[in-house]
Amino acid sequence: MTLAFLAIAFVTVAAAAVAMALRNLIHSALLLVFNWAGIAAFYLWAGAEFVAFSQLMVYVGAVSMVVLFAVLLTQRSPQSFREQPDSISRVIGALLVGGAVLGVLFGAVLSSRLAPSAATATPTISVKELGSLLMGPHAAALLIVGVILTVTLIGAVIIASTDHAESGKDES
Amino acid sequence: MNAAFLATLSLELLPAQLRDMVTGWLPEPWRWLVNSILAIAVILASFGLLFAYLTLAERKILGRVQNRPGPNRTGYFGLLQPFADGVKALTKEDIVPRGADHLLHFLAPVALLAFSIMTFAVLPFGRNLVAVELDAGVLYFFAAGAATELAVFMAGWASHNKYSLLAAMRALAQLISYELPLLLSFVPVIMIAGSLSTQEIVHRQSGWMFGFVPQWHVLTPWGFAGFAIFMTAALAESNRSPFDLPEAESELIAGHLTEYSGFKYALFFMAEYFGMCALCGMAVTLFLGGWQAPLPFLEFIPSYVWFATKMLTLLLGFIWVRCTFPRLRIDQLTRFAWKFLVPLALINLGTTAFWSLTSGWTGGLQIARWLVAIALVVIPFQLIGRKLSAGLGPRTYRYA
Amino acid sequence: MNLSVQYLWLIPALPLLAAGIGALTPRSGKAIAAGATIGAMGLAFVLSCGALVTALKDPAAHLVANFTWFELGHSAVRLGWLLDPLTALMCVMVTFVGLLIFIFSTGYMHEDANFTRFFCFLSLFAAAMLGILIANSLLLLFISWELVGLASYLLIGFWFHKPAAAAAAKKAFITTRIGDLGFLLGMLWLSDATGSLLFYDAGKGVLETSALTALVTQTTVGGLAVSTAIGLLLFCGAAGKSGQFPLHVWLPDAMEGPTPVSALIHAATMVAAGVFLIARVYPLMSADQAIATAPLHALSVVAAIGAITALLGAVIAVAQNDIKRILAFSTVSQLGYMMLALGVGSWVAAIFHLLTHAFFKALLFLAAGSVIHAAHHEQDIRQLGGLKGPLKVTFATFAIGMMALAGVPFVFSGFWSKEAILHAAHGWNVSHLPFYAGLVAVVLTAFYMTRLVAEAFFGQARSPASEHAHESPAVMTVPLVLLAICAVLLGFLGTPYWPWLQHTLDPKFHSEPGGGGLMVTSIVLVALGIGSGWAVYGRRLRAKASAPDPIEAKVPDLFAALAARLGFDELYAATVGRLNTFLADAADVFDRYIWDGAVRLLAGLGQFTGNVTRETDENLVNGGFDATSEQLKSTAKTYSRAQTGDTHGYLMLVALGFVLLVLAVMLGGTR
Amino acid sequence: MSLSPLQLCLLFSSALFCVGLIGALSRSNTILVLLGIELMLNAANINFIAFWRFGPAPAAGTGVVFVLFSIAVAAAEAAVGLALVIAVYRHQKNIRLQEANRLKG
Repeated sequence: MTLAFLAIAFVTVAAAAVAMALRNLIHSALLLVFNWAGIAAFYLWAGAEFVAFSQLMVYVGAVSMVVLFAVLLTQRSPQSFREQPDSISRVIGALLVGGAVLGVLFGAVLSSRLAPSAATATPTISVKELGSLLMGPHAAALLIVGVILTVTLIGAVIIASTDHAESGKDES
Repeated sequence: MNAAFLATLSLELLPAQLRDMVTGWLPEPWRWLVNSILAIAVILASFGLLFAYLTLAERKILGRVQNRPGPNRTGYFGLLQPFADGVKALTKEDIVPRGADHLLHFLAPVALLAFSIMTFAVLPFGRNLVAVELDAGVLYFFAAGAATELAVFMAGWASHNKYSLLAAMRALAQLISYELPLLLSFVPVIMIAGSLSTQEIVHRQSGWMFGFVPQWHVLTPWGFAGFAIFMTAALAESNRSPFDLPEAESELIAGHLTEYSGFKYALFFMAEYFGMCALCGMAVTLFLGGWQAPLPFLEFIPSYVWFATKMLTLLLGFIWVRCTFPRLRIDQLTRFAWKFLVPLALINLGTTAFWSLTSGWTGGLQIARWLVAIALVVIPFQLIGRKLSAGLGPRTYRYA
Repeated sequence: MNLSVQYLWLIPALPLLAAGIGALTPRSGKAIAAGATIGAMGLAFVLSCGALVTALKDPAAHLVANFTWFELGHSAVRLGWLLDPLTALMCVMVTFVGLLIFIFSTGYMHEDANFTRFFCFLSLFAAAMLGILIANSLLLLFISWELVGLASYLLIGFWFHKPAAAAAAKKAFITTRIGDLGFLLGMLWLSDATGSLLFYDAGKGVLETSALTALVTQTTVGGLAVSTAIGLLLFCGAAGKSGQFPLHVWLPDAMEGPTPVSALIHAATMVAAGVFLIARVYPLMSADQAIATAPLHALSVVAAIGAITALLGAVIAVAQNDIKRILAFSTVSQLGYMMLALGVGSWVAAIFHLLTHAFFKALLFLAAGSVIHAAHHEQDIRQLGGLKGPLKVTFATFAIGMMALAGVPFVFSGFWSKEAILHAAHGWNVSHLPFYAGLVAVVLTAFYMTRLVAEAFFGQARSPASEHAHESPAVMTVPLVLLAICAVLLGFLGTPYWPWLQHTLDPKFHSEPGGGGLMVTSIVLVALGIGSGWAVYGRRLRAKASAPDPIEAKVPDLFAALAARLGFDELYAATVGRLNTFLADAADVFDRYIWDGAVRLLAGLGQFTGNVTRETDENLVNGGFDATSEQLKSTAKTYSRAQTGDTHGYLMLVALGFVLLVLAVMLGGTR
Repeated sequence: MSLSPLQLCLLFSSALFCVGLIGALSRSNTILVLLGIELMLNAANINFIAFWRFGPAPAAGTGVVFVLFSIAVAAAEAAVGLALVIAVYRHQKNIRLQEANRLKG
């Protein structure tokens, strides 16, 4: 079990690190998709089957598409996807700060005594139970999330849409 | 092989018994692995064969429709044509453009095929025939299916070709547009069945009304509407005509397939047919009662035969659509999805809610329930359709 | 059928509704507008008959329905409906004549583009007029009165694209407004003096004994009783509306409106409103009769004005050539008669004449309209002639109307009502001058009506228009016939031998027998008038349009003066108009130099102060503020360097802050 | 030193978080910055699942529900963020984050 986890964790973190270091945006995005799939695998390993498939659907199926679309729409020339090299000083600063955060987090995790749970068997939560949880105690939150998604959809469309409707006469 | 085993042998249980026979020879710790490998092998083999002959069938039918014989030189009725094609594809030179992204160019067809095949895992081919019994099977199916468009994008982008890139963009736009009606169209089924497990959904459709009418979802107003939306969206999802915009030969010289040749091209082809089969299988599972027989006295025929029959019928329908409909324009395609299919699917959701709330109605109320449900499906269809097609009269071409 | 007084408001409400419908109908909806208007009027007629039945049950009673309109502190403004035989008879007359005129109009106005607008205005007018009739409050009456004025303005100026019509509408409106100013003052005075404007209010109304006694006992400047003063002010309004001398000038000009308007407003109803008003407030007008020593009786003034108007109208009518203008001056004259009757104390005779006059004058106007319609809008009688042949029905009805107006004895209604007035005037013990004026007017009336008929209908056609004349359609002739029948029969309601009408209106009325000699006198006078008229105009018929009038040939100066209406318009232009201009000029000068100078002075002062303040502000106050804000700005600029706009930097700071926080928690000890 | 599975999961999520943070801090392309933030969100989700899986009350399912909501909100965030990126691109023809500083003091 632990072996599987370590493999998943290693591959995922490595994919993320490489994605963040790559100069080619498309490669970065595709690697991140792979990274998200790895996280889904982690969820599967942890027994959260529904969450894993949701993660796949949302990230691999939807977010990746939007990201790729955004990448394609914001390239000056469609054939060059290579980024300008970033400034070295900022990279060094980022690495320093990131390293500090990593160290602090690792220190915190390792130094705190977490209750050694005896969860030997994987707790499974069936789709049906999840459904009644969502529709029962968390119904309000579900509604709010629905509203947020709707507002987001409309907002995103409005932000990204061109202003031709209002000022079309001036421009054309 | 002893006599007792032979006595228990029946057509229905034959696959499972054969599998047990094979795994019985192996030590216990290996059995699960062999089970899985067996399932994968059987699926690959049978659907590989199906793919081969499906291409042949498509070419034959297309030929017939277009008043020409179709392939008829290799073997009787051209029966060996698929194998000849396979040999040709394998022996052709594999060309990769110089500016291409080699890794992605190679990965694209592989990933596409892999994801297509993955979807077969949760399809219940027969009463006891399902490779992986998942609690969230339907979700898994569509999660895996969503990844296929990503592969198409990879192929289009990696080819380093304008047309291919355009195809990639179109593939993304099309996926984003049609994912929504596709998902919304089967939510009613989940509402009624109360489960995301494919086997459970099929079981929920068992039983007979009046003793002979099957209780399939397609035979209810909401089910029929959902089925129609599902099949339309499935056509788009599998990039089949009339929604084959990413590969549109006449506009994009085959789109993302432009820079592919030889075996990679064959893989793409294979993946398309696999995806088509998977979606048809899902449609059968969700709406057409899965592996159940259509009439009570036909239940003696094995369930997997019924599944295959239904799936093949739907596949033939796809082929039929391909040879009759012209291709859409990209704006027509997205408008059709957003303005027609999505609202209808949402209204269908409401209809299903009504249906599920009124399940206790009997007698005259039962008739009222049917009438209201039909009205809820038909009237919006008519209204939205009218509104969308306003001003789009039949076109006349002067010189055509 | 009865109509309770509570529902009396329905009578004006129906035409008002029809007016609303007419206003909302598009121009093409002629049938809708006409149908609604005529239907509403017909219903109002039926209701009026119901009201009449109710009123006749007890002619002496004044049935009222009062209600509070709004309250101001402790005082409340109250309005109400009043139902008595006067109201009921007037309502029946107005609705019936109105109905016939509406029907006539559908034919007359058929080709007009603004047909629906016309019917909307007509209906509005009818509603306002009926509102006057049913009002039990001087205020409500005044409101309706002004609405009538408005409708009249709209209808006279209906063809506003004709400058003459627009000017006539303006003239009518302004002239009647002068009278209405008196009315308004009288009303305010009355309200101030009695605290109420209701006519009948269970003993507290202004026409009831307690209020009248109070009004008579108080005196004002010159020893006039308050009731006399108020009565005279109210009479100003009545004189304006009824076209009495000296405010009569608008009435002939009002003939610029469409002929049905002339028939409805300027013959039958609106001009009768003044007479009706005086009849309605008759107790108030006649209250000062109780004081024999009073310097002036209100009714005497009414009688004098009436006599002058009757004579004046008749004289001017002799020399007019426009068919409608002759009738207009005849209306002025007849209204003078009515006022005369009111003045000499016989208000029932006035109402009797009002009713008969309404019918035969409406008849005459409509018949004239029919002539005009037939002769392609030719109104000059010199251009007409010979219409007796082609327009048989019109001629017959016009002749009946003419004889009723002239007072041809025994058969025609005009004879009886005029006889009643002359009888009353003869019996007036103050002066006999009005009586003689009436007698002269009788002769003149007969004379000019004979002239009109002879010129218009006899002889030969003198213009292409009258040559091609043809009879009007049935929708126009049928109302004529109905009105003609009424013009004949109505007189028999009030003959001295069976004075039903008089008894109904005034239960205290008792006819004095005798007066046969008077009747003979008036018969002779009528015969004289008709005979002379025929002698002058009938025997030698006019040969061509340009030939001079026989009288003009004999006494050109007099005829010219009469034709110019004795120069009243010019007189007013020279006096009132010039005074007005002078006052306006004076006001202008005053405004421009005195007020403006003061304002400029003030403004200059303000400007100077402002300049001083500005100097202070800019140098003293602003300087300090500027220095402070400069300081602030530079400080802010220094601080704003921290806002680099570099998202990465912010993010980095957040991360560092997080690190510090965790370190602080970890090292800060475990609690 | 033997680590419990929970600690392993937390270390994993911390590593992922820091990778996301370094990416967001160092890259100048706005899309990549957004993706880095997306990674940090995912790391947080991993923590939720980890505490649900190895926590004291796995039956309650709160962690799973929370992750579901979190995924929904993250998807919304991605949609709006990328729409903003496109809008910014339309205005200044590039998407370098350090140049999107019109609101600076």
